[in-house]
Amino acid sequence: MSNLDINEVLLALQAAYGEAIQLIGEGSQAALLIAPDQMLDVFGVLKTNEFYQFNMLRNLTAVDYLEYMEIVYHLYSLPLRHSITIKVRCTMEELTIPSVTKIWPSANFQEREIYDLLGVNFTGHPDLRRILMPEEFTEHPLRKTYNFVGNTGEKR
Amino acid sequence: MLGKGLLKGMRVTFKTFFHKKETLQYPETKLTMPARFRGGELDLNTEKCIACGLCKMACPNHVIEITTGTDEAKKRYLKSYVYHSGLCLYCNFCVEACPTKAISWDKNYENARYFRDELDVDCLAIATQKLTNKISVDDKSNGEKDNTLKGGILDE
Amino acid sequence: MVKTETYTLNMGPQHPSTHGVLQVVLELDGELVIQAIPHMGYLHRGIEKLAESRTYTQFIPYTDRLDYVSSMGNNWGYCLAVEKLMGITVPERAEYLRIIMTELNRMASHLIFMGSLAIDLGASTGMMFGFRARERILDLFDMTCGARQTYNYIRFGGVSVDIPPQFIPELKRFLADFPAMLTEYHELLTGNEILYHRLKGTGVITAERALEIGLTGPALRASGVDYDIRKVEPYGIYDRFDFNVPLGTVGDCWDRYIGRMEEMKQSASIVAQALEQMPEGEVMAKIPKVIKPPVGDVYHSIENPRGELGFYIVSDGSTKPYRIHVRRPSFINLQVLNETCQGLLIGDVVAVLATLDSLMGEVDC
Amino acid sequence: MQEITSLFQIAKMLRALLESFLPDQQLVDICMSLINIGAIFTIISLTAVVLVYAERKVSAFMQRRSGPNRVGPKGTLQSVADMIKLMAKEDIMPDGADKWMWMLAPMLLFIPAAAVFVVFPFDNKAIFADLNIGIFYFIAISAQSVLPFMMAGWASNNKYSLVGGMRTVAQMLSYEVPMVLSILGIVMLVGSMRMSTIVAAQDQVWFIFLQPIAFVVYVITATAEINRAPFDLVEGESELVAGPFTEYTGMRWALFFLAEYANLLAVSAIAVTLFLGGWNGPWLPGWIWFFLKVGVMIFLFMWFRWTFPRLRIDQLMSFGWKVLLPLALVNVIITGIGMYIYEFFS
Repeated sequence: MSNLDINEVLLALQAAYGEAIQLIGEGSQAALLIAPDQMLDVFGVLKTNEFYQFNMLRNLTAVDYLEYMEIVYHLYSLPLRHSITIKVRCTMEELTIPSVTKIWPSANFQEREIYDLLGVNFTGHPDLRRILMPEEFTEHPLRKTYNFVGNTGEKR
Repeated sequence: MLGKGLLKGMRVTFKTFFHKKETLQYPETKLTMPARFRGGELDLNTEKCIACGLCKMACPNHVIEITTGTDEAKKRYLKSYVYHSGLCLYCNFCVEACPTKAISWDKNYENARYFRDELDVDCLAIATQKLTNKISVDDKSNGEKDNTLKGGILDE
Repeated sequence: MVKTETYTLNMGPQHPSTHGVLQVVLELDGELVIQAIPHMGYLHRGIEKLAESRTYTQFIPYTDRLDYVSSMGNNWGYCLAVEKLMGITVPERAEYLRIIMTELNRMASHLIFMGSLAIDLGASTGMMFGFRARERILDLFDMTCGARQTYNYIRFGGVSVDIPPQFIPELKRFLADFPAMLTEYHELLTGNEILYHRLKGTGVITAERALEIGLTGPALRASGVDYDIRKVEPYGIYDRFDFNVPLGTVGDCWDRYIGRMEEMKQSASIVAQALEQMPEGEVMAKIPKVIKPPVGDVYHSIENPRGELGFYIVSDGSTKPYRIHVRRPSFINLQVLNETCQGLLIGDVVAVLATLDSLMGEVDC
Repeated sequence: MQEITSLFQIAKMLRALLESFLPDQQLVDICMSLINIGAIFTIISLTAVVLVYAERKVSAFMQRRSGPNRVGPKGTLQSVADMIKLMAKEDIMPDGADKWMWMLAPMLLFIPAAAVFVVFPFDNKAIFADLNIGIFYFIAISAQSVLPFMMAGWASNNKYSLVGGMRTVAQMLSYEVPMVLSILGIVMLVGSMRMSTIVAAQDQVWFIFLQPIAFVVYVITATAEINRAPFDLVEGESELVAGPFTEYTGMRWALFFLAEYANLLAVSAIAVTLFLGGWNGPWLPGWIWFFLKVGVMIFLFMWFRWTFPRLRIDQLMSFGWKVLLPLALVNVIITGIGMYIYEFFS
């Protein structure tokens, strides 16, 4: 986040999308929280707008916070050399958010991984299959509710 | 010219042909491991050990299994010290955690065993055995006893 | 009229040249590849899940097992992320030691790349040569931290132990020998016309596509994109060193190969510079005995030999991380395999796989 | 001295010995044939044993290793130990394999590999059958080994094997052509296809000096014919695991191996006969010269193998047809013109 003030981005985006965009965290942990229904539009702007030009999706992951699932996008702009963190939250009841593979094709495997390990459905993903776990596996191991035997710490 | 690179490559291999060989004739000659080498099994010094259990706490993989007891003088002593070398990551955390430097690596790199349970090493038994051996060797006046003791251990 | 049809060939998970347990399902028309779909997960150990039940410090040895031929980088990336979260500053000498070790590890990793590329293309002598030089580097690591592959050397606030006195003369000897070794490899492999024709023009990835698909590291730079985190977002003390980032032009296997060979040279120069500037002093900062980062999340990425290695850590204020995600370059680089291999021959798939240099320990996390 | 040590003299002595206690001349002939056949098979199986050891040593030395050094003095008995191991191995046949074809393939491969030894002039007059079409016989017989490879590839019911088998056919057939054309220059010079005549013609000057292009083409095509690196696409262990041999175990696999080394010996022997003057050489007996030169050729082939990476199949084909074939043709034309000029002036 070298020469990009996240507050400016926030204001500019809020002007267009209103309350769908919020700021969470502060300092180096500041991130934009975007509502799932608006996210593809905002991502489109972030990628194509000449002041942002976020052409690289560095990292894409998800965190299970028990009440909700948070999908984290770390974007980087190679021409302008700045980065931003975007977060999208979805409820555990409806774990479905749009896929960003159309905007950043590099999300392909990462979304598959999240689908595999955390059970988030990405609509519009070209090939949403399990990637690390076997096909016949039914659970999602990285969820906090999943406990594998031997993970308790006392017993090996 | 086409083929020049091929000839150059052939020159390299031909030069190597007469080069000194780097093979080490393993069982006859053995490498000496550097002083900081981490490997082999844990070498427990029962005289130094205060049975604090820090090594067990530091271990990421629950490799060390210890049970302690308290004697009449309210001093903790080791009841058992089992090291499961099959699970060990050789990360050195236990050795670093030890406040009295009671454990160290025996720097043996020949760790292959025929059976899985042979990988569980009873460090306390080995340490006591070493201690008794040392005492009996020190006690030179009684050579006969020394022999019987050794024989007894061998029978086990 | 003869009716032809395509057939599938299962390359791996037990195959000599998939570098571990990668399975590539090839759809072939004769020898022509129509599709090459990678299937991974055979080495999936759930390291991200394991992290949630280990303390912050205890997770360092597990990062060794991600990209096991450049473990120093993994250690460093993880430690940097936690240090960023906690605001720990590292002593000068430790910074230099970290750079020396990581750059040496980069050389070792690229030597493995060279060797495995050579044997994948059928020149087994090249592999032996690559491993020979790597052995010298591993001896240095062995002397310093007592391990040859899984170092667990870089810790929060510094490095675990200072270098032994015989390290610097040994390293200087290695740096003096290295150019001659590199020349030998260039004579044996780079100058070889067969190797040149095998690699030149095969597996072309354009710069735009490479960026889109998320390639990082030498594979991206071979396409001509100047993205080296050591330069664009210098971490540690990389801004103090003078080095070039070799860029390719076409993005074919040859560029990926030559780029890495050149990178080794640059790494050697960084090590030499660091050796000159390195001050005396502490190697470990004063850090709390129990690592308890504040609540929050952090993402930090470094330039590993295979690309951008990022650690995303979520802390809930306890001694154990709430969630750790590793952005593994090998994993993301593998996305490009299918489209790159289309229209190539079976022999080229091996070359593309080798030059992408994906390591299964990292892919499957 | 030379009289006693030459193979021809030994054979003569043996024949005299047999004649002394065998009544019929025909019986003696049969016995002699059997002895000769036995000798050839001994040579083949011995070379396989020696060459496996040599290959491993050469490869080791080129990689700064010391190679096999445990079994026997300096590891010389290593290949014997390997042989015993291979014989003791279980014979596994893949499910769905074409049983008869699968079993026949290694044996059929061995037949041409052994049959070509009939026409090799090991020494002056020491040739099993000095055919007037000797070199033609060699080419015709050695070309037969395409078929067993294809059989093995097809019958194994394995896609790696199949691709390997297909590659063999393509590779061996297309490299046969420049190989024949490179030999043609020699045949033009000598005016005979009889092996002994060709060797005798090199009494003064070896043909490698008269036909350098042909020698280069021959060596390259011969490497391809015997499927050795840099032309080992058939096995191509990093691509095709082991090509047609993937599913073979134990002795069947050993037969493939044996045939490979017999072929290596065969092409080296032909190279020596055609280009390096065969048994010709001063001081030493002819057969020692012959085997010395063969050894040099074999070392050359091994040197290639442990230095070069493998070609790709399309490069292999285009190299064969677009480079080697024109080169061999040019050589034939140059030889023709040269001979014409030579005759014109003399």
